[in-house]
Order: sequence, then C-alpha cells, then structure tokens
Amino acid sequence: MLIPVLLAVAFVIYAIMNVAEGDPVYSVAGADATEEQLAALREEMGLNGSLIERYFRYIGNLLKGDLGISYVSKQDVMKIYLQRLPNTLKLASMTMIFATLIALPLGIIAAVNQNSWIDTLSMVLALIGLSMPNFWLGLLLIILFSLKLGWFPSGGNEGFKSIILPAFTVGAGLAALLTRTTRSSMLDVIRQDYLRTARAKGVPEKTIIRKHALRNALIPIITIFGVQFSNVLGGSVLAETVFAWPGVGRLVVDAIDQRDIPTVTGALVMTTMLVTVVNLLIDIVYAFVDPRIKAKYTK
Amino acid sequence: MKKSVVVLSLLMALFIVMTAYASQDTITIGVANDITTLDPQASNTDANMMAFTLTHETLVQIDPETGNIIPGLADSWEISEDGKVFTFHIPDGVTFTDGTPCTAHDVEFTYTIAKDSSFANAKVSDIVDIQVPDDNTVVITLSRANQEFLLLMAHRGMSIMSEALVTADKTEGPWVGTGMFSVENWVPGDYISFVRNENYRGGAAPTRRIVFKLYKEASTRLIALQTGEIDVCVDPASTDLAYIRDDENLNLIQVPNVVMIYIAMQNEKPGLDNVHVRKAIAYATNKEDMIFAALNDEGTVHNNYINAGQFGLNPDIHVYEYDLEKAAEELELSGYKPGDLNFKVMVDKEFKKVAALILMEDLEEIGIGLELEELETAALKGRLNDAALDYELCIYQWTDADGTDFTVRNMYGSFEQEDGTLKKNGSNRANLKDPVLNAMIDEALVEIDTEKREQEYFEIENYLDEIVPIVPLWTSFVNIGTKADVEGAVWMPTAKHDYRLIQIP
Amino acid sequence: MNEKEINNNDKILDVKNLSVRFETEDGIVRAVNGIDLELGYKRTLGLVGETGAGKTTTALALLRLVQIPPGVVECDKLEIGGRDIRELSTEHMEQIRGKDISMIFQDPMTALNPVFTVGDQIAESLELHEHLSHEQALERAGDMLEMVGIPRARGKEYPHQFSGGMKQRVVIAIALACNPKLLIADEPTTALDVTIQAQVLELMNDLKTKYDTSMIMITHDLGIVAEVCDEVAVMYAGRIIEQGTLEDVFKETMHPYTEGLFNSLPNIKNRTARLKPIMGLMPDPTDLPAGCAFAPRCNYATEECTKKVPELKAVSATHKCACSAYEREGFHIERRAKK
Amino acid sequence: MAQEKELRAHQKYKKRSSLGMVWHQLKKNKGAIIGLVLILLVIILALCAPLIYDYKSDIVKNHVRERMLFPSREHPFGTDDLGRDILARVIWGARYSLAVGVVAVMFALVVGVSLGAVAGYVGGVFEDIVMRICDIFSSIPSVLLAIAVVSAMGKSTINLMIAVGLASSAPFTRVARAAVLVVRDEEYVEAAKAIGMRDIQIIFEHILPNCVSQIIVQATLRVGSAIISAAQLSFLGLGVPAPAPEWGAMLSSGRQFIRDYSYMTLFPGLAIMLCVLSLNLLGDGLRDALDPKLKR
Repeated sequence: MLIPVLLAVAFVIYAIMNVAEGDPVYSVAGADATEEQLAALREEMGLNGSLIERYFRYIGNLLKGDLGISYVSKQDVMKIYLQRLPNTLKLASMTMIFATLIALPLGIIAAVNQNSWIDTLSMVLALIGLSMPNFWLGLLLIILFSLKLGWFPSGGNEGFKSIILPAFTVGAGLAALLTRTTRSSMLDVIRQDYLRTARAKGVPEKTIIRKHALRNALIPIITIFGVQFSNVLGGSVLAETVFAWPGVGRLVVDAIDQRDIPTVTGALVMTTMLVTVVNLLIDIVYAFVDPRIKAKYTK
Repeated sequence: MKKSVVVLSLLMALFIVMTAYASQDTITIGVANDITTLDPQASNTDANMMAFTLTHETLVQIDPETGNIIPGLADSWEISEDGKVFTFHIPDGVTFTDGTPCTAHDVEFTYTIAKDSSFANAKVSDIVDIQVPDDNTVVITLSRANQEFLLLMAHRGMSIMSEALVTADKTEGPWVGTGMFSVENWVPGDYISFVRNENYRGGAAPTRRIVFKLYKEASTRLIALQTGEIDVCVDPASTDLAYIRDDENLNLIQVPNVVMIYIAMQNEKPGLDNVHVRKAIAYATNKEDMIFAALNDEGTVHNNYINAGQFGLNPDIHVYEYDLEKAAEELELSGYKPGDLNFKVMVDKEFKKVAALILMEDLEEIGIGLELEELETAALKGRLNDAALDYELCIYQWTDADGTDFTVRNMYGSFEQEDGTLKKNGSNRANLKDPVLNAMIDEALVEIDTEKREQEYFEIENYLDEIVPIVPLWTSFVNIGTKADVEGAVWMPTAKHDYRLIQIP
Repeated sequence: MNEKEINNNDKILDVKNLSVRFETEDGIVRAVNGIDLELGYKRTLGLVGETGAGKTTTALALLRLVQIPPGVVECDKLEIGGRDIRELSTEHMEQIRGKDISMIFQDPMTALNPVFTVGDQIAESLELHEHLSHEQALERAGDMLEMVGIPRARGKEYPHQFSGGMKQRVVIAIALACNPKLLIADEPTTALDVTIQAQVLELMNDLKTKYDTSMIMITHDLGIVAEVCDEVAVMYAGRIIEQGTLEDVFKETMHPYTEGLFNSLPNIKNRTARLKPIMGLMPDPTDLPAGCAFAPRCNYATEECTKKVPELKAVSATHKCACSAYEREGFHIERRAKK
Repeated sequence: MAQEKELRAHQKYKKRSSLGMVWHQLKKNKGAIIGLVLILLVIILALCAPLIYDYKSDIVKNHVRERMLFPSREHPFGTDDLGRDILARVIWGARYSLAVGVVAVMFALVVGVSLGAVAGYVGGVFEDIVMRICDIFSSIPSVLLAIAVVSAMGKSTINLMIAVGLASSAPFTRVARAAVLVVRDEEYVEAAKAIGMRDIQIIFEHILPNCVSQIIVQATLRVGSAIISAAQLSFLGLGVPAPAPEWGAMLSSGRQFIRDYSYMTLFPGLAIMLCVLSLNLLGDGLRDALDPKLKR
C-alpha cells in the first residue's frame, strides 16, 4: 500500500513542479551560455524527453533510492535530504515532546476541573495558540527571549538551547490543539461507566485519572499526533526560516527559491514517505494502548 | 615585481608565525547567501567567489589597495609586444590541497574546460591557443590584444583546478585547488567549513578553521553576531547598523560598494523601443527616495553606466534629474499618450521591491502603468537569461568589476552571428544591439594610450546616456559587522571578501 | 472518627432524609427527595421503580459518588455498618468503597475499563484494600473468576473478549472481591439476555448467602424482587412511596403506583388478560408537581392529592405507604378489592 | 482512519436542528458571541474600508519621507517603510485576508465535497482512488504543498487562493464521504432511487443536506486556518503581490525592521490573530450548537 501511494505522491509533486513556467535550464546556466552548452546542460539535468518519459525515468531511479542530482549544488539529492533530516526530526520530536508536556497536564487539569477558572484559562490559551500565526510567534519570541532577555539564541542549531525557541514556535499550535483534544477526550472518558466502577472499587481519584482515565483518553490523542505530524513538519518550514534552522523545510523553501526542482521533488516525496511511515508507527502505538486494536492485528 | 612578492610573502610568513598559535581556532562568518557550488566554473555569485578565494588560486590576482595585477599562482609573466601572447611561469612545489603537484598542464586543462562553461566562457573567448612547453610554463595566445586579459584571469571563475581530480570526479574534483584552505564539510543551506592547508607554500593561514554559516535573515544574522555566535556578520540590515556602531565590542566596516543597481529595460519591447519612453522613465526615477526608503539612506546615487571606481568613469556625465514634468514631456515626444503604456517590472529582493514601488507611483503620475512581478532569484535569472527575452523592466545589478571593457561589453555589447545579425552578450539585459557602440567598445579595448582610452570610455558613457538603455540607480556600501578584535580580512568593494588571513589574536 | 459507634447497631445501613438535586443551567433536577432507608445485616432490599425514579442516584449517594457539583446531597443521617460516612475524608471514603460497600452497575458493556485485563481490574481492589502484592492479588482475582464461573486463565484477557453475561460476572467478581458488607446491585441483569439473567441472579443469590452480604437490589423488574429480596421499597419521582417486607408490598399492596406496576406485568395465570400499563409519564424532575407526584397519572387521584405531598405513613410495623387517598374513609385500591 | 470513525460517530449523533435552535444554542455561548461580534466587525470594516480610505491615495501611495514613524495620534499604528499608514493598510488588509480565506475555503469546499459525496455514493474503485488521493494530500504538509503549487503556477492572488484551497480540501472530502456513507442505504434514498431520481440529484437534494451542519463548522474553522496559510505563504514571499496590503505580506516586509520597529509586525500579526481567533470561537460555538452531543 505504501508503494503506490508514494508513486502517486511522486507523480503529483513531479507534475506540479514541472508545469512551472520557463525552462529551468536558464536559471542554472550562466548568462553567456551558448546553445550547445544549454543542450548539454539539459541532458545533464535530465530535461530531455516528454514529461511522462521523464516521470518514468524519475520513478525508476526513485525505486532505486536515487532522487537525482540537485540543479544547484550538483549534489545527490538523497544525500542533501539525509543531511537535513536529522535536524528536522530533532525539531519535530522536540516540538512534540514540548507540546505533550504542556498539553497533557493542562488538558487533564482543565477536564478534571471542568468550568473552573483554570479550565477557562487553558481553553482561552489554547484558542489563542490555535489562532496565532506561528512565524509571528517566532518573531515575538526572538524579540523577547533572544533580544531583550538574551536567554536563548535567535537561530542556528548549536546545542540544546537553540532548539527551544523553534520548538516552542512550532509546538504552540500543536500544544493548543492537544490541550483541547486532551480535555475533550478526558471529559468523554470521565463520564464513562468504567470510571464509576473504579471509583466504586475505592480507587483513589488520582489513580483514576492517571491510570484509568488517561490511558483511555490517550487513544484520540494519539490520533491527533498522527494527523498533526504532517502539520508539525509544515510548521517547521516557517520556524526553520525564522530561526535559520537547517532542516528539510528550509531546504525546500531554498530549493524553490533556486528553482532546484529535483531537490524540491525529492524532499517532498521523502517527507510524504516519512509522514506515511510515522502514521504506520502510530497505528502500532495504538495497539499498545488499545487492546481492541491489538486484537484486530493479531487475528 | 619579484621584489614585492618576496617582501609580501616574508611579511605574510612573519605575520603567520607570530600569530598562528595564539589565535582563535575557528572563525565563523555569518553569510547572507548560500554557497551553491564549489566548482569555480559553475557559478558567478559573490558567495561562491569567497569560497574559491579560500580554496583556489588564480594565475594572477588584483592588489586590493592599488588595483594592480600581482602574482598569484604564477610568480611572473611576460606579454608579447603585440599584446597577444602571454607567458606565465609557475614555480616549483605548488601543490593542491590534497598534496598532488600543480603544473602548467593543470592551467591548460582549466582554461580549456572553461570554454565549455556557460559562466567562464566569456572570459576565455579570446584565447585561441594554449601551449605547455614544460611543467612550469604556460603560453596563451589571444585572437586580439586585450588590455584587460590579466584582470579577467584574476577572476575567481578562472581558479586553477586539478586535471587529475576533475577528470576522476566531475562533481567534487573541482572543489580542490591550490589555496590556503580546503573544504572540510559542506551542508548546503546550513554551513560550509574550511580547514587550512598546513603545507601551503609560504606558510599556513593564521586561523585553522573558517566556517561560513548561513543566516538568511539579516536581523537574525546580526543578533547572532551580538550574542557571539558568529565573529563576522556580512551585510547587516541597513536599519540595524546603529546596533553595530553603538556596541564597543563590535566593529562596523563600511566599504563603498562598486555594485551597481539599475533598471534594466528590454529595449526591443514595444514602448521601450522608443528612446523617449526610456528617457521618460529615467526622468521619473526618484533615486533619492529609493535610496532613502530601500536602503535607509545608506547609499549613493549612481548616474554612470559603468561601476563606481572603474577605469573610464565619466565624472561629468549628464544626469537625468528626477523631474516629472520633463518625464511627461518626453512621453509626449514619444507619441504615446498617458495610459497607453503598461509595463511589468521584475524584482527579487525586498529592497528592490521597495524601489519598484516608488517607481510605480511616479510612472503612474505621468501615465505609465507599472505592475510588480516578484520572482525568486533563480526564476528571475531564468527569465532574464531565457532566449525568449520575455520581460520589460527589471531591477537588477551588475556586480563584476573585472575591467571596464568587461563591463561595457557584457552589459551593452552584442556580437555578430553567422547569419550576420547581432546577438546580445549574456549580461546585456537591455538587449541593446548597436553596431556603433560595439565598434566604440572594440576600439577602446585595444587602445594602448591610457589617457586616450579613458576618453574613449567617457564617450561610450555619453553615447549610452543619449540612448538610455538602462537607468542606473545607486551604489551602496558593503557593510560588515565584526567582533572588535577581528583582523586580517580584506574587505572588498565588490563584496567578494578575502578571508584567507582573518584571525582573532 | 466514631469508632465506638461501629457495630453497636444492628443495621448495616441507616439513612435519614436523603435528598439529591442537580443544579444545572437548565434548572434544578430534584432526583431524590428526602428518603429514609434501613437495612439489616444479611438482608436484601429491593429498590423498585421506573427509569428516572432516582434509584441509581440514591445508590450513588450511598457511596458518596454523586458528582458535586452539579450535585447537591443533603442528608440527616448516613450510616453504613453503624459508621456515619457523611463527614469522612475523601481518602477515608475511598477505603470504605469496594471494601465495606460496593456496587454493581447497570450496563456490564461499559462498566469495565477496555484497556486493562479483567484480572487486573479485579485485582485492583484487592491490592487497594487488602494490601496484597500484584501477584497475590492476581491469584485471588483468579479465584474470584472461578467463583463466578469463569476459567481463571481468562483473567489475562481484555473486556472486549467477553460476552455480556461474562462481563457481568466479572463485574460481580470485582464487587465481591473484598467481601463487602453491603452490595448495591443496580439493575444487574437488565442488559442481559433472559437466560443469562437467571444464571446471574442465581449466582448473586448464592454468593450473597455464602459471604453473608447485605444487598440492595435496584430494579424495575418485580419478578427479580420476588426472587431475591426480603424487603421492598418502591420509588417514584425521588420519593419512597411504599415500603415494607416482600410480603407486605406484594401481598398487601397499598399504593396505587405499586398496583400500577403489578398491573403492567403479564399475568401468567390469565394469559388473556390485557396488560394495563400506567398511562402517562413520570413528571419532569426539574418541575415536580406541588402535590403527590403520581397524582397526574393516578386513577384514584382527587383534588386533595394535587395540593400536598403525602407523607410516608406506617400502616403496620413493617409496612409504610405514602398516599393521601387513605385519609378518605374506606379507600382501597382495586387489586385489594379483587381478593 | 480513526478520524473517519470519529466522523461517523458524529453523524450518528447528529441532530437536524432548525436555524432557531442553533441560534438559541449559540446565544448561550459567550465565546461564540464574542467571535461572532468580532468577525462581523472585521467584515464590516472590510466592506467599509473603501469608504474610510481611498486605495490609491491612502493605501498604496508612498510617503517616503514619513517612513517608519512610530504610532502617534496621526498614525495610530505608525507608518511602514514606504511611509504608508499601517492602520489604513490593516483595515484594507481585512479585504484581502478574508477574501483569500473565504475563496480558498469555498474552492476546497466545492472540490472536496463534490468529490467526497460522489465517492461515497458511487463507491468501488472510484471511492478508493479518491480516498487514496485524500491520504496523499494529507500526508504532504499543507504548507509545503501550497508552496509547491504557488511556485509552480506563479505568484498571484488567484493562485494563492487555489493553492491554499487545494491544500485544505481533503477534510471536506472526508466529511462529505462519511456523511454519504451513513445515509446512502437509508430508505428515503432507496425511495428516491425507486422513483427514478438521477444520482446527482439524490446526492445534492437528499444526501448532502444531511451533512450541511458539519460542512458549515468545518468551513468556519477552515477559513481561519486558510487565512493563516495564506499569511504563511505571503511571509515566505509567495503571496498576494505588492503593493496590496495583505496582512501576511505586511508582516513579511515588516519583519526586517522587527528590532526597532516591532509595531510594523505587531499590528498585522494581531489582526490575523484576532480574525482567526474570532472564526475559531464562532466555529467552536457553531459546532457545539449544531452538535449538542459534543457540548461540554
């Protein structure tokens, strides 16, 4: 199932990137290029043949793990991508950890104290988080924490400190969404009969929330993680630009700027694959949390 | 000539010995533009040029102080009396950074493949023959006497590469030169690091490792300098310069920039083929406001058609002062009515956009419509280079300063094709095809008498000013912020800085 | 806190004037309106009434499990095993729940936590109240499973792997794991097939006898009451309207509502007799009528009935009834007349 | 997959509510009312902008010598790098941001709903293909997808709308399909078939009205995220062309001055946030009102 989806993704992206107006050869060649040089360059860039022909050649190479050569740096796109991937994964996982650390407790507290001031406050915060353009938040964070207070660096990826602001920038929206999901999911679970059963057993309230309720509430929360992973990657595009974080997102933005079609296509295809794989992993995590799903898999 | 080399290298050696072991190990330079390639013949961006300065050498180089040609890889050379034959002598013991020797054969190889490079071919187009009588000598014959051939050979695009390495690996072979540094690690879009060549003839560089780190955002880049993440911040935002001036730990370096920003007009587009329309646009261009808004007033109006500081720059050139009435008059002369003409202007960077918005408003006043087309840098370059020449106006720049001939020839010149028609030279964004001008350029190139030659360039500029193929806008400053104790770097008016001797003692 | 009060009382349960209301944005829901309950050791009380009569809320109030807010619980006396639990701390209350008093909930389908094995869920109360290690507790949980007729190996399985009846057995095992003195069973068989109902009831009866447990059986099914209970309390709109021994209520039925309940049962002896369901609906608990809540549906109701709430009056030593109609000379309900 | 389950669950509990009921429910929700009032205010401002400010002389005209003036009585939000009044531009910007958001979502809605409805109705291979495409579109981060589309088609307001719309059509497809699946085999649909109604008619007259409420909620919430997406693209320089006063573009040109002239980024940013916030509040309120089961 993974392969056909990827092929289709590759096609969609390949088609989009190749309808761009203008012959890409001109943006790569020097100003004094002769016809022969242009022809040679076209050949080298794999621009000869019809779109369909080129697509099948591309797919053929893709299946061998070859994403082509960057128009600009003449480097292997796979190599470039793999150079950037760890940074993006670092940022994405920090973002998720960050969002979880904020959102889970907040959402749970809000749900347990439904309609209290803390509930209202966290819901208002979550709404604001959802409504704030993340790049703007990033800029505000730089002004406050980097310029005024000097606590964190404003960019680059040296050390743990430099990941905090970008992770928060991307994570704010996710945290907001997670807080809301956690809260509503907890509220759902809190009403379930089995919690009453647990209470009637004399299980202390804390244990009920931590053990009985949370584990059930986690199921929809995990779904959100899966759905949001691709958004986290999307959000990191902006944060990577604002914070000069050398990840995949900025790679794509820069490559688009440079009309580097193989890099754009390759990075998007690989990113889609990554999202698909992560969603698969999330399905597996599901099985750990929810025995009903596990049963389905083992059968 | 030889004496000065000895003195210079002695001084350099002394300098190095004194400081090599006491200085900061790594110097990080925050750059605005990404290195896109490490192949000297595959690009002409400033960012790449700075890398080639570290990794490669050219046969000769330009003394930044005097503008004279000084030895590079070749320690001496002779020019034949007719000015067509150049003989370069390459000393013994020159090695590439991987340790293999560099001989005259590598020079021949480099110049030969340059003919196939769409970036370097214009510089070697006059070469008709290259001979290598022995490993230390290369003899180059030109089709015509070229007063600026040595200047062209000093261009970083003519960096000498290793025949063996390039033949073995077309991609990474060109990365290796005979320079003071070699590439250590390159993560495109993030950073590139260079380590010094410990065996460089005449001694190793004072700093072991130089890193170019990319910060696309000017404000982020400056913040990085202020927080100490980087040692040098290239091209801080013009609005932020006060931060550097006011910080005693930092040093602001301002070098008048030779880069010319201009409005390119495709002279063959309907409307723009009318000289009065072009003059109307020139009169409607408010350069002062543009500099004020786009550069925070950190720039100088430029009215000449060649770069500031170049030989033959006409100090008395006629100026199209900003005057909307005159602009309207010119438009009337052209026969077009207000409202008849609508153009598109292409820009890529934010400051050019600001300039275009100001132009837009003034043109609207006199009845010429202007629409802004924002493109990515590469897309814009693609549109300009595309054989279709499908553009009208564009705010663009001319960065090369490799001689006046190179500038006028590339920016305004054309050449005769086999069928007898003229074709514009690569960087002739105005698409100007003027045989009279071509003849003037050719004449000036071969003129040996300096004074006469200067006069000829004055006339070329006056001629251009009559036909207004482009509207020159401004030159600005090359701004660099450094930590106060950074020294040794050579800051270039071309913005292609030389970091070989940079250090923090 | 009242250590000496413990066990100097022969009642497992003693409740006086229990009221529960829910204050919601749509108005105040008066779910339970001042009821008294008493239950002796080893006895079984049937709490009977239609859906919405306040039976479950009453049960939850006994365990102090009514959610506050929106719930408001008021009560003059609430003693379990002679101990007043009204003012006990939360922790203390948690120790009592599951150990002294436990509850079986209506719907076994939702009463079990889907993400834990049934063994774990039974073991949990043992770990809590008997301070057993997890292994020991699991061992005991296995015993409990066997007792309710489930092979102990199935303790490792998850609730979704069990059928409804089996789940209810698990729920019973959970409730009985720590030998509670009082077991509240809230319609334990409603959600089950008729054949399974019988099995489950039998099981409960057996276990109750075996462990000397007192029980409150909440149901709307008079058949079950007849089978299991010693005493009966009939609830209507948050009030007990008739209370007595099984004999009292079944044989000497007093209240028109109780009569209505009997009439709506199919008559096995006379299959041709038509069912006579009680017409109308229970009153809206947010807007209870001023007088007898049953009056609008009552065939015997007079003007008088709508004016004041009838008191629960003793008819005999064990039998009580709340109906103003008996203030009229010679009043009797039809059911009694037939005899 | 789990999302689908959730949607079907929605479907089951969905209650057809009359407009009055919805309003009644909505009225009780303080947040929703605040959101409604705010968004109405933004819409009114957007509509009235030409009455307050003239596009030519107030919005795009440069006053270079008055550039970067801090907020004052004369310019309550200050002026930008070309001396244009930021307050005027923020107010005019509402027109662009709202237009881009609404049109993009309309585009997504039309494409998504019709595809989803037909897919659910027809089933089989077609359904598989459509849903697969949906999966693909949700696997590519929407920002990246939109960037790719805009950069391929060129920068223009229309292309921006299409790109953002395309990137947000998958959820509509899912909603519509799930809605159709639930009612596809219901009797009244069978009945409609039996009396010979055309499939397309059945879809639009009998099936789609059942999921209108979900689509409205989705659309309201999506307009907010579309506005943010458009602003993101503008921020990356791929949005509405200058000199149009789009909020994202204003942020983008203001960001280089963020250190000393942060008001230049503050106000457009605030405008985006308030606009999206009010849409979210309203969307949440609508969802609660239309779907009482979800009410907390």
